Amino acid sequence: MSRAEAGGPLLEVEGVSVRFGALIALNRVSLGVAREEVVAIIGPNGAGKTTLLNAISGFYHPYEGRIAFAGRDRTHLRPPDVAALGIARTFQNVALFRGMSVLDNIMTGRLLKMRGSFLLEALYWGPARRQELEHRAAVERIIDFLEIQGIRKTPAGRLPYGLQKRVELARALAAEPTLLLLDEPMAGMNVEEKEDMCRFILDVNQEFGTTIVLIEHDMGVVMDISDRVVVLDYGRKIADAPPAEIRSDRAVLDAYLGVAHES
Amino acid sequence: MVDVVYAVLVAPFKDMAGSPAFLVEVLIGGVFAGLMYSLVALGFVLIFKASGVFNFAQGVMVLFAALTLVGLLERGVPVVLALALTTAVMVALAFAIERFVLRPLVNQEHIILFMATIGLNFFLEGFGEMLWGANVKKLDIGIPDRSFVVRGVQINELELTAAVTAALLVTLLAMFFQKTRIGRALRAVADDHEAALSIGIPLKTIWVVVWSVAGVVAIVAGLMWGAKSGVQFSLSLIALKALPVLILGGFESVPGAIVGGLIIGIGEKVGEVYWGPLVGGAIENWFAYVLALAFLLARPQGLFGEKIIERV
Amino acid sequence: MEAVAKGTDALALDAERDTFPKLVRLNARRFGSKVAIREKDLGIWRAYTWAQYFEEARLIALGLASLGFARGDRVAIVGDNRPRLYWAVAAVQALGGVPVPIYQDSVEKEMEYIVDHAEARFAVVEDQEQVDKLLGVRARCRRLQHVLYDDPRGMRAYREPGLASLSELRELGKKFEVSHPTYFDDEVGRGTADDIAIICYTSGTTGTPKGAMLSHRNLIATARNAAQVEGLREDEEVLSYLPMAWVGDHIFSYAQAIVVGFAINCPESAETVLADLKEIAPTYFFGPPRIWESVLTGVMVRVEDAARPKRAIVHFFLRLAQDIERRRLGRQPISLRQRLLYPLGSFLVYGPLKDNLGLSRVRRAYTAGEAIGPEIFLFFRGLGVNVKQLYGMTEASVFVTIQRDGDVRLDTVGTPITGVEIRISNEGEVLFRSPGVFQGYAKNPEATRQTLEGGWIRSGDAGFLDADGHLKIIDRAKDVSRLADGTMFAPKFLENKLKFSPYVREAVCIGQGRPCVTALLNIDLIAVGSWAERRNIAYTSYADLAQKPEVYELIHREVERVNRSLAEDAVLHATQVRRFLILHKELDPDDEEITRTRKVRRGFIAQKYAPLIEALYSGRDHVQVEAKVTYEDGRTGTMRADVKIRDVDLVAAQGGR
Amino acid sequence: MGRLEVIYREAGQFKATYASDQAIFPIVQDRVVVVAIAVVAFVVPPLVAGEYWLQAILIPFLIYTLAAIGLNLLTGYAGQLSLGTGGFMAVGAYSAFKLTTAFPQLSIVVVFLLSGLVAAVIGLGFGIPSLRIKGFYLAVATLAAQFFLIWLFNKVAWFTNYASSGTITAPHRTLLGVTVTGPNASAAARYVMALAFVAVFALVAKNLVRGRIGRSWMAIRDRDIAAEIIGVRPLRTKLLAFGISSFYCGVAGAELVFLYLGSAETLAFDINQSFLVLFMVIIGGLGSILGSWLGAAFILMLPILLTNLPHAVGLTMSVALQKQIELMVFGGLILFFLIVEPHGLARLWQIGKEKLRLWPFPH
Repeated sequence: MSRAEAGGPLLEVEGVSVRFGALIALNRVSLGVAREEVVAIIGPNGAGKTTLLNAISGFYHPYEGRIAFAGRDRTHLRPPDVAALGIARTFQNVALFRGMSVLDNIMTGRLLKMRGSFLLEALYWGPARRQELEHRAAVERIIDFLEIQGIRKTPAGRLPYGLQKRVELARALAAEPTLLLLDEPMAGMNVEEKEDMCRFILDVNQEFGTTIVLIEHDMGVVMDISDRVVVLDYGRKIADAPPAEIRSDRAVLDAYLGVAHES
Repeated sequence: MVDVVYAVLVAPFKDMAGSPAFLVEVLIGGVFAGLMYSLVALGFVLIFKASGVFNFAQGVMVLFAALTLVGLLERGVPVVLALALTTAVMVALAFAIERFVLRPLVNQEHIILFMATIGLNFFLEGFGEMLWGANVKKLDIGIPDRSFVVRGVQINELELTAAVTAALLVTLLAMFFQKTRIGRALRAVADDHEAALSIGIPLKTIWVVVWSVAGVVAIVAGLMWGAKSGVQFSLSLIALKALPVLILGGFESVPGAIVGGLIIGIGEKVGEVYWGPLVGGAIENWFAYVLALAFLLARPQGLFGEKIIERV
Repeated sequence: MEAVAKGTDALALDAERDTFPKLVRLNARRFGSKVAIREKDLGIWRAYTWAQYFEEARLIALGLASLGFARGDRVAIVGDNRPRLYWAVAAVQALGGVPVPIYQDSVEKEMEYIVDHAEARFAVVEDQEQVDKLLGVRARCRRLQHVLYDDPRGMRAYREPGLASLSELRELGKKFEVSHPTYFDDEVGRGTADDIAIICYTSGTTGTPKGAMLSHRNLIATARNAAQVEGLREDEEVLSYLPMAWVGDHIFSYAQAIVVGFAINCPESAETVLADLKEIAPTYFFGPPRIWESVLTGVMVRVEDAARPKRAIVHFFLRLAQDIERRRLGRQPISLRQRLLYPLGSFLVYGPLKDNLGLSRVRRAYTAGEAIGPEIFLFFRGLGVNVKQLYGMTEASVFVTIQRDGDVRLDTVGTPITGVEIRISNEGEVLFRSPGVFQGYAKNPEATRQTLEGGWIRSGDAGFLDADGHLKIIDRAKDVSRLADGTMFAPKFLENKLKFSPYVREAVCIGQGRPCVTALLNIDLIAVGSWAERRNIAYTSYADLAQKPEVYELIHREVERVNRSLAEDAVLHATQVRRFLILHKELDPDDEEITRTRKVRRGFIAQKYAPLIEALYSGRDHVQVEAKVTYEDGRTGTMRADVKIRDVDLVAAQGGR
Repeated sequence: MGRLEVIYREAGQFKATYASDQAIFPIVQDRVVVVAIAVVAFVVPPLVAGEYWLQAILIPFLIYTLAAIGLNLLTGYAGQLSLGTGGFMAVGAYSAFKLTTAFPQLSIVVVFLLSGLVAAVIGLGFGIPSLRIKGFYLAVATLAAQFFLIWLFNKVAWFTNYASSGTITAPHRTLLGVTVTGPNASAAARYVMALAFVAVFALVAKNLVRGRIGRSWMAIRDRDIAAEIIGVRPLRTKLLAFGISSFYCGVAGAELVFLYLGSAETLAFDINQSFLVLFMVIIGGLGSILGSWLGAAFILMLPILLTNLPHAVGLTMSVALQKQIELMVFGGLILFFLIVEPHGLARLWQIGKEKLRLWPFPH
């Protein structure tokens, strides 16, 4: 606690390795993320980007190394505990609750902020009812923030892809996270949707002071919105620098940008 | 307290040691029963592997096959012809199921397909009984239900025949999956529908084939069980007996179905004989389940399932 | 209805009720706990009473005063319809200042012109988007000092001097009040009926915007006269969805709301207007023809997706309703069969349809600004929505004529309201004078002189009064012209006929000094797009869809239909459309092809599309065009398109009518 | 007389508070109809309906609706397929029998609620495997509960108070001076009691599913991985579903014996009972409280219709044949239903309602 308050990095990943059987998906990757920073992780497919996010959010447990959040070791927490620390995330292939309305999806994001009192909830009475309404108000502020007023009662599964991504961001924001992990938030979007999403991400960062780690393929986006770019290749970190330097980094050009240009 | 511990943990083993021949008899009985379970479980696995459908109607298919066979035999049709005709009926049934149940429900959630097979279960039960009548029938396929003794161990001829047939069928199926093109396609389809298509066999065909094969397995199972305990409604309940086998062996594993069947068969017989009396008997209805469940808690992917890494 | 005094009596105003701030104060006293304004905010309708309305306006005013606001200061108001912006209008007026609402979708350059021309010292705006524009404007217009905003989102890091939120301003106001307890009432008391209440910049189809100055007297008298004529009540509900910068919204959502004391409702966002309309179900509704048209198009598109029997039922009853309404308006008898079928239609179609559109509670609705297609008009009236035509101008504080209940006609715009006199000039131009006649254009005596002659306003419209005293408008006076052979040619009339087709979004007719009439058309992307989808016609973009042969066929039939109906017209049968083309791009206010209120800029189009127009008269069946396009990233490029041209058969005139 | 306003007229029904926006029936017309139905349901059948209607149709309908709501919470909302409903109902029934015979002075309402609690505890126990196993594996595991529990009640005579017949019989009990259980209880009294229970617990279920708990269930159902990362704890959430679901089934089981059958043996709770309730849930609509009502009505009415229809058209057939035809039609209808509308009657209802609301628009 005190270390974090003293200004240490919010998230520290130290020499983390993740293995699936014989496959080494992450190989001693280290990464520090400061408070209110926007860090982009780039790298070719299979470089271990999503694996890194999964390790941070507790889906995979590293085989070696250490993950610390706000100065404390969090290497072996399970996802719900990670969420309780104030880490939220979105998924590469939108993982919305398809059968629920947009409103309910975002409300679910506030789960950790809600207190349970089974009997009162069963009666929808008193504090339980008040709590529902208060959180509805909080969710409405997020709906307003992300400009999705027109779809709040629509079942999430019926939305076009771009909007689903936005709703997923809304659900992550509903938890009022300190650290937001975004796995390809702009994948499959058109130019206009991408611009909107960029604006939202920057707004989130500025408005709420949320620290953001994102994986993104669109180099234009990465250069525009991130403070720092981390490049992974075959499970190793090969670069970690501000966008301007990344642009001219030879190793990165070889490993990644060259590939990207071909495709 | 001590009595209970003794009764549960010591006495049964003392009994086993006291009469090894009886133990062997029990074990053989367990193996026979297990092979029969395997046979039914195999029907489930085949269908689940190829179409992702948990076919609850497998038990009724056994009953239906047996009813058809008995019905034909009763009308004086020779055994071989009756078997051929029954096979034809089961293949026709496979076609009908593909056309009227599976095809309209393609891409539905698994639970919906599962429900559909329960519907099918009811339909076939009513249909079979309407065609062939509901009363208990004796199925006589010419193998005497008598025992001979080998080194003090009693062996029932009928059970032995059934076990051998089951073993034979299991081997044949394994060969079918390993050696034939369509067999390989069936295995492929379980993993990846696209891949199966690239082999050049339409999904429709695969489904018909697999349901036909399951139908044939059902005939054999019906034949064996029917010969042993008569052809009646309760035949359809043997499906429920096969379910723990599936839990144990995994829904998608042919070897799992076989080994699982043996474990359940033996475990059940041994449990019934040595521990059953402690709780008043008749534990065969649930013992297998508890056995499978306990096993599953330790190893959720089943006997032969691979550990699934959840990709997120 | 209470008898209404004629002529100059209507100009007399009680000194306690002669400005809007005074009226708001009165409303706060008269019905303090009655809802004055609702806003859909964060998912629910938040209501503010007249007492809150007054209190909020008062605090904003005091806050402005603490920033050194002086009488006569101009304040730019920019944003969507938001309660705080309406309150700011009242606050500015309370201090003797003049609000200058500006279209919120204006680009910075347009905004700069108005801020500069109006000499605004303050700006009250909605959000970051507008703040950014205003800060840009301020860099060049040094007179603009303070920019105040409603929604602080995204501006946490803004450290510009003179930038503050309305909440902060409100706090300043509270502080200011402690030291100046009577300041507000004193300032309100100093206001008089002839102070300028607002300057509305008209976008103008040509040239630069002109700022029409309207006094409190203009607006109050006109709002009151119209309300009395129409019998407006305190319990009206209005949806305030049209731009605040447009005088129409100002009169309906501000002036009349205050004068009558009814409630207005601000939609959640531009995208949710239709849903909000349904939720609120206003009793009093206003829409320019394009709104009615787009609602109708929406209805037709959705009905087209219905199953065949349902579609047949809907079409049958809609035809029935339109036929009945046409007969009713034409004072023709209605058959017994129709009388019997109408209640059934009402149950099956009209009632549910109105309910779905949110028009079921409408007691009166207006359309104005341009002529409305008769079919659109009949459609809504047929449903039982009391939509009426209104003739008005910014310079007249809107109301000139209204069609009275029970005296609605298809081809006129009604009779003058109380206090309005109408005269037709020798050239056929409509002139009028009324208590609402404006105080002139700000800093533009030349334009004022051209428009205002001896108290009479030159409307610029060609028209006449019929035997019953109804005003009938033909076209813009300057637009009515002649073909080469001298035939009278009224382009807008033709364009409106073309635009009635759900598939035609915009039309520009050409013919002045030409041998025949031709047309440049825009298809309606939604309607034609869904038409194409139903026919499995794949398309990639507007430009692609527009040039599909099938689409040309579709539009061809629509043009033929227009020609057939023109053939019935005694005067205009010779101006049928001879050739047409579908433009490769949509006419866009950003490209200055149409105004923000979607009026066609003829001169500009004639110039920009000269090669296309020449091709129309050259007999070629297609033409290559190159257009400059600006990409999202600011780069420009050239887009090449091959635009097809179609001939249309003329229909022989039917002498009958 | 105004115009017929029976169809939805929603324009102008705007919401000024979140409470009104989140109401169970946000549309005025719905509220009016539901309240009217509730009032009519309490008043009319006891006065008007004959013994046959109450005993053969309405009472089982209400009891099975309660069970179906219970299973729907688990399967429809939390996504955990269970085939052990009959077993949990048996727990409720036997608990109620034991409790009321041991403490005769205990109010029968309390007895029912306590029986539900006992079933809930047992349900929690059988829910533990749900952490490790999913889908059909879990379904099969719940079968273990079914078989084990029935076996237990059969084997252990203590549960039946050592009755030689092995049956449990509802004793005479009164509520507010009215006899509600036992041989002398009138059908009307039992009907009102069953209705009161199901009405209250349907409301409770609705409250649960529209709030925090329901959202966690649906989150686990729709995307368990995404649910975990927003803080849903899978075991706790699933166990809660098992517990609450079993509570409902337990109360329904107690009612089945006390308010409907009068006396029963374990046969009344066999595997077919589990399937019956599952069918109600699926045909009615997974994830819909309304669907549970519709499903129970449909599944219960079907055999009655199938029995009476041949009579109505003057056909006579043997009981066996009738039984077989019933099975076929039953199975066939389920297949037909799944193919035509796999999301059940509730979805059909919803579509119909949407159609009415949007009429004349198709969407």
